[in-house]
Amino acid sequence: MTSVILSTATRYMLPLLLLFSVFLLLRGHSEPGGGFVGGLVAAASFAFYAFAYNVKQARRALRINPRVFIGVGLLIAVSSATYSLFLGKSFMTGIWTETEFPVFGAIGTPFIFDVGVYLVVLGVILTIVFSLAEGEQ
Amino acid sequence: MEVLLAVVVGILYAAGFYMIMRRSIVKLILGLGLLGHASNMFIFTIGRVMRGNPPVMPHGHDVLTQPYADPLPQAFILTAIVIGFGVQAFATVLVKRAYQTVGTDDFDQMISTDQP
Amino acid sequence: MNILLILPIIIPFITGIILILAWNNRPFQRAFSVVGAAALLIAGLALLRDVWQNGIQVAQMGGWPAPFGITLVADLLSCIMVILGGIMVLSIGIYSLMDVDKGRESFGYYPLLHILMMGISGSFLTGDLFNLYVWFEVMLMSSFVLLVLGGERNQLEGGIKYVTLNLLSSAIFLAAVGAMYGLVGTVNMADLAVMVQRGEQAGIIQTLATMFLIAFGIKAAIFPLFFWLPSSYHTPPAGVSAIFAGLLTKVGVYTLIRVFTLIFILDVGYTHTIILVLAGFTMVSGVLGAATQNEMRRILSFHIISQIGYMIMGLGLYTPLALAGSVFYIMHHIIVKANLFLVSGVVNRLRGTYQLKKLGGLYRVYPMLGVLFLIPAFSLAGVPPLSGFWAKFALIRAALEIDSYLIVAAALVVSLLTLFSMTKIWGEVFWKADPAEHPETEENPPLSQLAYLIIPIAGLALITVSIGLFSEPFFALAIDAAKQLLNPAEYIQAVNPVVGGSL
Amino acid sequence: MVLEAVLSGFVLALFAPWIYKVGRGAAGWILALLPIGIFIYFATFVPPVAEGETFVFAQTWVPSIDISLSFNVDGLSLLFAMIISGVGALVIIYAGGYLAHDRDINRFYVYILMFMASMLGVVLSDNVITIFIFWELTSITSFMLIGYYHEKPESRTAALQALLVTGAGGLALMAGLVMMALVGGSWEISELLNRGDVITGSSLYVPILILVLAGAFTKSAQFPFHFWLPNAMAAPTPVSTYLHSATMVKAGIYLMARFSPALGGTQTWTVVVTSFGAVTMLLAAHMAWQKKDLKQILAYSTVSALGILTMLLGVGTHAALEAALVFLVVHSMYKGGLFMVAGAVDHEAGTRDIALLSGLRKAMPITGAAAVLAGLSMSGIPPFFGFVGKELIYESTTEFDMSAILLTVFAFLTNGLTITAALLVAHKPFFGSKLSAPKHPHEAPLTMWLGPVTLGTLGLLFGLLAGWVGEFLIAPAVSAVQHHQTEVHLALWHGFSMILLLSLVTIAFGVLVYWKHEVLGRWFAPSNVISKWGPEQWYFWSLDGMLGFGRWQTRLLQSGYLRNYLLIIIFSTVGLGLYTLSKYNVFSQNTIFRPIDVTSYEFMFMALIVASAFVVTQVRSRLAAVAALGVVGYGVAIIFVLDGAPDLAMTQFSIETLSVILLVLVLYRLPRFIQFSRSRPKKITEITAALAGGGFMALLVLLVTALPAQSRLAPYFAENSYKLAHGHNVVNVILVDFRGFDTMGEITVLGIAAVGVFGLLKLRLDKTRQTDTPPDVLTTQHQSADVFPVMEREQS
Repeated sequence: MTSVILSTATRYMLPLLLLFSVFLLLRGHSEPGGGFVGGLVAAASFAFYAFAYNVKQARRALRINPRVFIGVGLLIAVSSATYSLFLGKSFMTGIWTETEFPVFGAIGTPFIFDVGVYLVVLGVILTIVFSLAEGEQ
Repeated sequence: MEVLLAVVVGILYAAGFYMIMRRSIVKLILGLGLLGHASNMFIFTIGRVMRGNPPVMPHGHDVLTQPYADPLPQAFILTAIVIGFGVQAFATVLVKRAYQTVGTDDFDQMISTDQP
Repeated sequence: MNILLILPIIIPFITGIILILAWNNRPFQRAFSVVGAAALLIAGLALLRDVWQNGIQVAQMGGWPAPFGITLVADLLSCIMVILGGIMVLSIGIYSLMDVDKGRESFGYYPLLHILMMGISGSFLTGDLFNLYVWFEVMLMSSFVLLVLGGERNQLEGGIKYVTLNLLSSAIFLAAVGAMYGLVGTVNMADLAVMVQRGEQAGIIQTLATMFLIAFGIKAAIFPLFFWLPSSYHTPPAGVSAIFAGLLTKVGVYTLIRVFTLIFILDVGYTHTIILVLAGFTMVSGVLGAATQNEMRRILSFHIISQIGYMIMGLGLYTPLALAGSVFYIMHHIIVKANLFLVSGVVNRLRGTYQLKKLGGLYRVYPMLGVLFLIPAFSLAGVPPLSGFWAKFALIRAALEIDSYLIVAAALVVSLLTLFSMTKIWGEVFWKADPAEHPETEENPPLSQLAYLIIPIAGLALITVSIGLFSEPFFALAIDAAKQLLNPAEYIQAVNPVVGGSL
Repeated sequence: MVLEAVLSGFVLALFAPWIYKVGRGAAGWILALLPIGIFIYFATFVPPVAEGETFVFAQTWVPSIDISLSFNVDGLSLLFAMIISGVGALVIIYAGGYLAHDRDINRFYVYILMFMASMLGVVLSDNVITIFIFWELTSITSFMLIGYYHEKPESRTAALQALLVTGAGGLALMAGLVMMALVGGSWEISELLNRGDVITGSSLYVPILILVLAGAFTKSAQFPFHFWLPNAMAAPTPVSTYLHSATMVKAGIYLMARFSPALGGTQTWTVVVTSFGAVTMLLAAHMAWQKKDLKQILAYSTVSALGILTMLLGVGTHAALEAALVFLVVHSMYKGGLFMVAGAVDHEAGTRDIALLSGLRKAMPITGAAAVLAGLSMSGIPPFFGFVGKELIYESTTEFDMSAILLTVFAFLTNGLTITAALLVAHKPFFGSKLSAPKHPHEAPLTMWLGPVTLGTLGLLFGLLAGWVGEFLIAPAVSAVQHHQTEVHLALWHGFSMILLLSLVTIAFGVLVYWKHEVLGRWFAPSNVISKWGPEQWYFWSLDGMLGFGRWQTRLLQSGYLRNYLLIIIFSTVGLGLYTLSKYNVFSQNTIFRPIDVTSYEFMFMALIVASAFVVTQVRSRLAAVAALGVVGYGVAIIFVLDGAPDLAMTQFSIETLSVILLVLVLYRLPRFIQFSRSRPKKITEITAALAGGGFMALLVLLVTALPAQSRLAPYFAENSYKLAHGHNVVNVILVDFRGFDTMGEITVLGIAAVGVFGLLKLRLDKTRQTDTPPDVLTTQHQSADVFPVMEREQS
C-alpha cells in the first residue's frame, strides 16, 4: 500500500494535521471543536502515516507507544480534576488563571482536562488502528 | 419535523433489531451500529429539535440568547457516540476473533457454552 | 465537599492508570493492585462511618449546584455496596496473584480489574441517571474485556452473547434516560423524584419505568432477561467469574432498588407487583436451571439468577423489613457467591476440570477445602445460622406480614432446591470416590501451597460465618438503609436540587 | 448457663479432631465427659422442676428482628435434655469402640457432638426462630452423619433423601412458626403458649397447623414421609442409635408436644394427628416384622413407635400424654440399647441378617443379656418400664372419645407386632441351640456393651421405681405439655382389669406371629412391597419430575441461540410498555399526530437514511453493507448540522469515518454474506419483533415530543457557560466542566476499549482442541474453504 504520492503527501501533511488538531483542541471552549475532535484528527494523521508507510514507521514517527498516551491522558484528566480538591473545593471544580491570554483567554483546569481527552483519544485510536493493521500486514 | 424524525428513529431501531437477530455474527456488528445511530437520533429528537441556532455564543456575548437548541441532549449524544465507538470497535474485533476461532460466522454454531 | 464520596471512584481509577503506565512491570502490577484494592475497601469503610454518623452525604462535581452538574450521593445502601465492592476486589486481587496466568497479566488484567471497580463504585455513588449510564459503560467495557481476555473459544462465544445483550440493555437504558429528559427536563435523580411525584404524564412515566425495569433487569439477570449470564459466566478464569458473580448483577439490583424506591413510586401497586411476580419467576427458573446442570460453575451461575429473585422480592414487597431483607441479602450473597466461584477455581486447579462427573474424592484428601465449600454452600441454601438464613428469614417474614403467600411458597421451594444442588456438588465433588484415582501424595499438593487462593476463600468464609452468628449489627444497618430508601425525602433534601427543591 | 451447655457441644466439636489425635482410642471416653457433665447439670434441675418451677434464660441475639437466644427449662425440655445428653454419652463411648479402626472417626466425633448440641438447642429453645435454627442444624448434621460412608452411593442417596424430606418439612415449619408468631404476637414460645385461643381462633389456624405438622411429621417419619428413616440405616450404627431412634426423630414429637397448648385441643388437631399416628404405627409395625436385617427391623419398629407417640399426642387427654411421655422414655432406652446390640452383633458376628444368626449368647453373653433386657422392656413384660408404657397406651386408646374401638384395635395390632419385632431382634440371633454366624464371634468390648447394658438395666429399674419416675420426670413433663400443673401416679400394678387382659392377649399374639413369622412373611410379602415403595416412589417421581421440568424450561429459555434471547427481550419490553401505556389511558389522553412540517432537503436526507438502513439489511456484500451503514451515519450527521448541533455533526462525521475504516480493516477480505437458511415463520417472527421494537420507540418519540419542552437545565447553562465556566461553546463547556465527570468516564471507556482490542488481537491462549467442549456439533456445510478463506491462521 505504498505509493510515492501518498507517502510524500503524508510526510507534509503530518505536521499540518497535528497543528490543526491542536487548533481544534484550543478553540473547543468557544467554537465547535474540543479535545475529542482534536484527538481524532491527530490520530488520523498518524493513521495516514501508517497506511502510507507501515505501522513500524508510524510507531517510530510517534516515538512513544500509543498506550502510554492513554495512560498519560487519563492521568492528566484526573489530575486536573483532583487539583481542586487540594484547594478545598469540589472535585473537578474549574480553577482559572486570573490573567487572560491573547489566543484563548483564561486558562483553567477544564482546559487541561480537555488536553487529557485529546491524548486519550489519540492513544486509543492509534492503539486500535496499529494493532489491527499489524494483524493485516 | 419531529413526526418524520420519529419515523426515521423507528426505522433505524427496527433495522438494528432485525440485523442483530440474523444468523451471521458480522450482521450483528452492523446491527449494533444501526442501533447506535438509532439511539442518538432518539435522544436528539426526543430532546426537541430546533433548526439552526447552535448553542454557541457569538464572541462578545456572555450569555446565550434565545432561541437556541438545548445543549444538554447534544452533550449526552456526544458522550454516547464516543462510548458507542469504543464499544463498536471492541465488538468488531471480538467478532473477528470469534470468526477466526470458531471458523464460521454462523451463530448457530456458537451455542456450545449454553449446552448443559 | 466531602472528599470521601469521590475516593471510591478515583482510587481504583488512579490505581488503574498507574497500572496501565506500568504495563510491562508485572511484579509491580501484582503488588500495587492489592494495595489499590485495600485502599478502596478502607475508603468504603470510612464513607460508611461518615454516612452512619452524619446522614446522607452529597458531593457536587465541579461545584455546580444540583441539578445542573453531576451529584454524587452516598446513602447507607451505596456505602454498603461500595464496601462490598472493596471486599470483592481485595479478595479477587489476592486470588488473582495465583489464579491468573502470565498472558493475561501482561495484557492488562490488573488495570482492567480496577477500572471495573471504578465503574461499579461510580454506579453505586452517582445521583445522576446519565452519569449512571456512563459508569455502566465503564463497568461493562471492562467486564467485556475481562471476560474475553485470553481469547479461548468458549470465552469468545459466551462473550458475544454477553456483549450483545448488555449492549441492548444499555441501548434501552440510554433511550429511557433520553426520554426522561425529554419529558421532565432533568436527569438528576433527586430532581427527577421531585418532578415525577407531581404526577404529570404518569402514564408515560410509568412506561419509561418499565423500560428502566427491563434495562436494569437485564443487568440484574431477572426472568426472562437473564440469558447472557449462564452463557458466559463459566468461561473466564475463576477469579473473573467470581467478581462478576459477586458484583455485576448486583449493580443491576442496586439500580433497580434505587430507581424504584426513589423515582418510580407513583403507583407501587402496579410497578412493584410486576417486580414481585418477576422475582418469583426468577427464583424458580434459575434454580430449575441449576438443578439440571452438571458443571460446577454452570450450576453456580444459574444460582445467581435464582438468588437475584430473592433480592428483587424484597423490592417487590416494598415494606421496611422486606427492603432490609433485600439489602441484607445482597450483603450476604455477594460474599457467598463469589466465594463459591473461588472454591470452584481451586477445585479446577487441583483436578483440572469443573465437570461433576470427572471430579470426586476431594473430601478425603482436602477436608478443609470441604469445610470452606460447605460454609458458603449451606449459606447460599439458607441453612441457619449462616448469613443466608437471616436474609431469607427476613424476606419470608416480611412477605408473611403482608400476606403474600405465593411468593413465600416459591421462596421456600427454591430454598430447598438450592440445598439440593449444593448437596449435589458436595456429593459429586467431595464425597464421591475420585473417579480418576489420583495417587495420594504426588498430585495432591497441600493447600498451603495455594495460599493466595485459600486466603481470600477463608476470609470470605469467615465473613459469612460472622454475618450469621453476629447478625445484629448487619441487620441494624440493613434496616436503617431500608428506612432511608423508603423515605426519599431525606435523599432529595440532601441533594437539594435548586429548581426542584424550591417547588 | 443453659446457653453455654448448648454451645459447649459446638465448641468441643471444633477441637474433637485434635482430641482424637492426642487421645486416640481413649478419645471417645474423653469426649463423653461433656455429655456426662451436661447430664449432671440438667439432673440438678430435676427437683425444682418437679416442684413446678421453670427456668428461663434469655440472651439477646438479633433484637432488630425479634430473635433472642432464650432457653426454657421445664419438665418437657428437661426430660428431653437428659435423654439427649445421657444417650449421647453412651453413644460416643460406643462409637469409640465401634469405629475404632475407621479412618474418619475424628470427623464422626465432630458431627456427633455438633448434632448433640443442636438437639439440645431444639428442646431447650424458647424462641420460635432459635428452635428452627437448631432444628435445621439437626437435619444438616444428620446429613453429614448418614453420609458417613460417603464413598458408597447408597449412603449418599440416603443422606440426600433424609435431608430433602426433613428439609422440606423444616421449611414448611419455618413458615408455620413465623405465621404463628405473627398471629400470636410474640416470638417467644412461652408467650405463644399462653395465647392458644388467639391462634386456634385465627383464620390462619389451619394453614399454621398444617405447616407445623409438616415439619413434625417429616422429622418424626410419619407416613407417608417415613421412608427416609429406614434408608438412613446406611449410617453407622451409633448414628442410628442416637439420631434415628433415641433423639432426632423425636424432635417432631417434641415439637407437637411443645406446641400442643398453642395448636392442640381442636378437633382438627385430634383428627389429623391421631390418624396420621395410628396409620403410621400400624403400617410400620407390620413392615418391621417382615424384615430380615436387624437394623431394618429396628428402623421400622422405630417408625411404629413414633406413630404411637404421635397418635397419643393427637388424643391429647391426660392419660394419653402420660402414656406418650412414659413411652418416649421407654422407647429411647430399649431402642437405643437394641441398636447398639445390633451394631455389636454386626461388628463381631459379621452380619445383621437374622436368618444367618443364632445361638450368639454363647459367644456374646453380655451383649445377649443386654438384648434380653431391652427386648423384655420392648415387649412390655412386667416389671419392665415398657409394661407401664403399654398399659397406659391401652388406657388412653380405650378412653378415646371419637373411635375408641378402632384405635384400640390399631394399638393392639401394633403392640403385638412390636413384640414380634422384639423377639426377632433379641431372641432370634442369641438363642437357638446352634451357634451360627458368618465370622467367628467374640464378645464385644466394654465400650460397646456398656451402653446397651446400662440402658437395659435402666429399663428394669425405671419399672421397679415407676412411682418415683412418674413423680420426678413424667409429671413435670405432662404438666408442661398440658400447660398447667398436674400430677402423675405411675405404678406397675393396677390390679386386674380389661387392660391387663388386653396386655396378655397382645403378648400371646406377638409370640404367635414370631413363631410363624416365616410362613406369615410369605403371605404378607405383597403388602410389604406396596407400603414400602409407595411414598418413596413419590419422592423419586417428584425429584425426576422437577429435573425433567427443569431441563425442559432450560432448553426452552437458555437455548443457546442469541436471536431467541433478543426476541424475548424485545417482546417483553414492547409488551410491557404498550400494556402500561394502555393501562394508564395514555392513548386517549395524549396526542400523537400533528401537522408535519419539513423542508425538502430535510426530507431528502431522512429518506437517504431510511433507504441506506434498508440497504444495510438487504445487501449481500459485506463491503456494501458497511458502506451503506456509513451513509446512514453521515445522514445522521447532516441532520445534526441542520438542527443546531455542529459539535455533534463534527464528531459524528469523524467517528463514522473511523468506524467505516475499522470495519473495512476487519471485514474487507470477507466475501458476501452467506444466506443461511431460515424457516419462514421464524423470519416473520423476527421481522415482527424488529418492527414492534422500532414502532414502540417511534411511538415514545411521538408521545413525548407532542408535549411542551421543559428543560430545567438549559437556561442555567445558557446563562452561566461563559460567566462561570469561561466558554462560549455551551456543549463543550458541558462536556469538560458542567458534566466533565461524564467525560472522565467516557474516555475511560475508550481507553479500556483500546486495551481490549489490543488484548483480543495479540493474546491468544486458545486451547480449543484440548478443552472438553465438543467440536462443532452442528452442520459444517457452510464451511467449505472456497466460501470462507481462513483468515490469518498463521498468526500465533
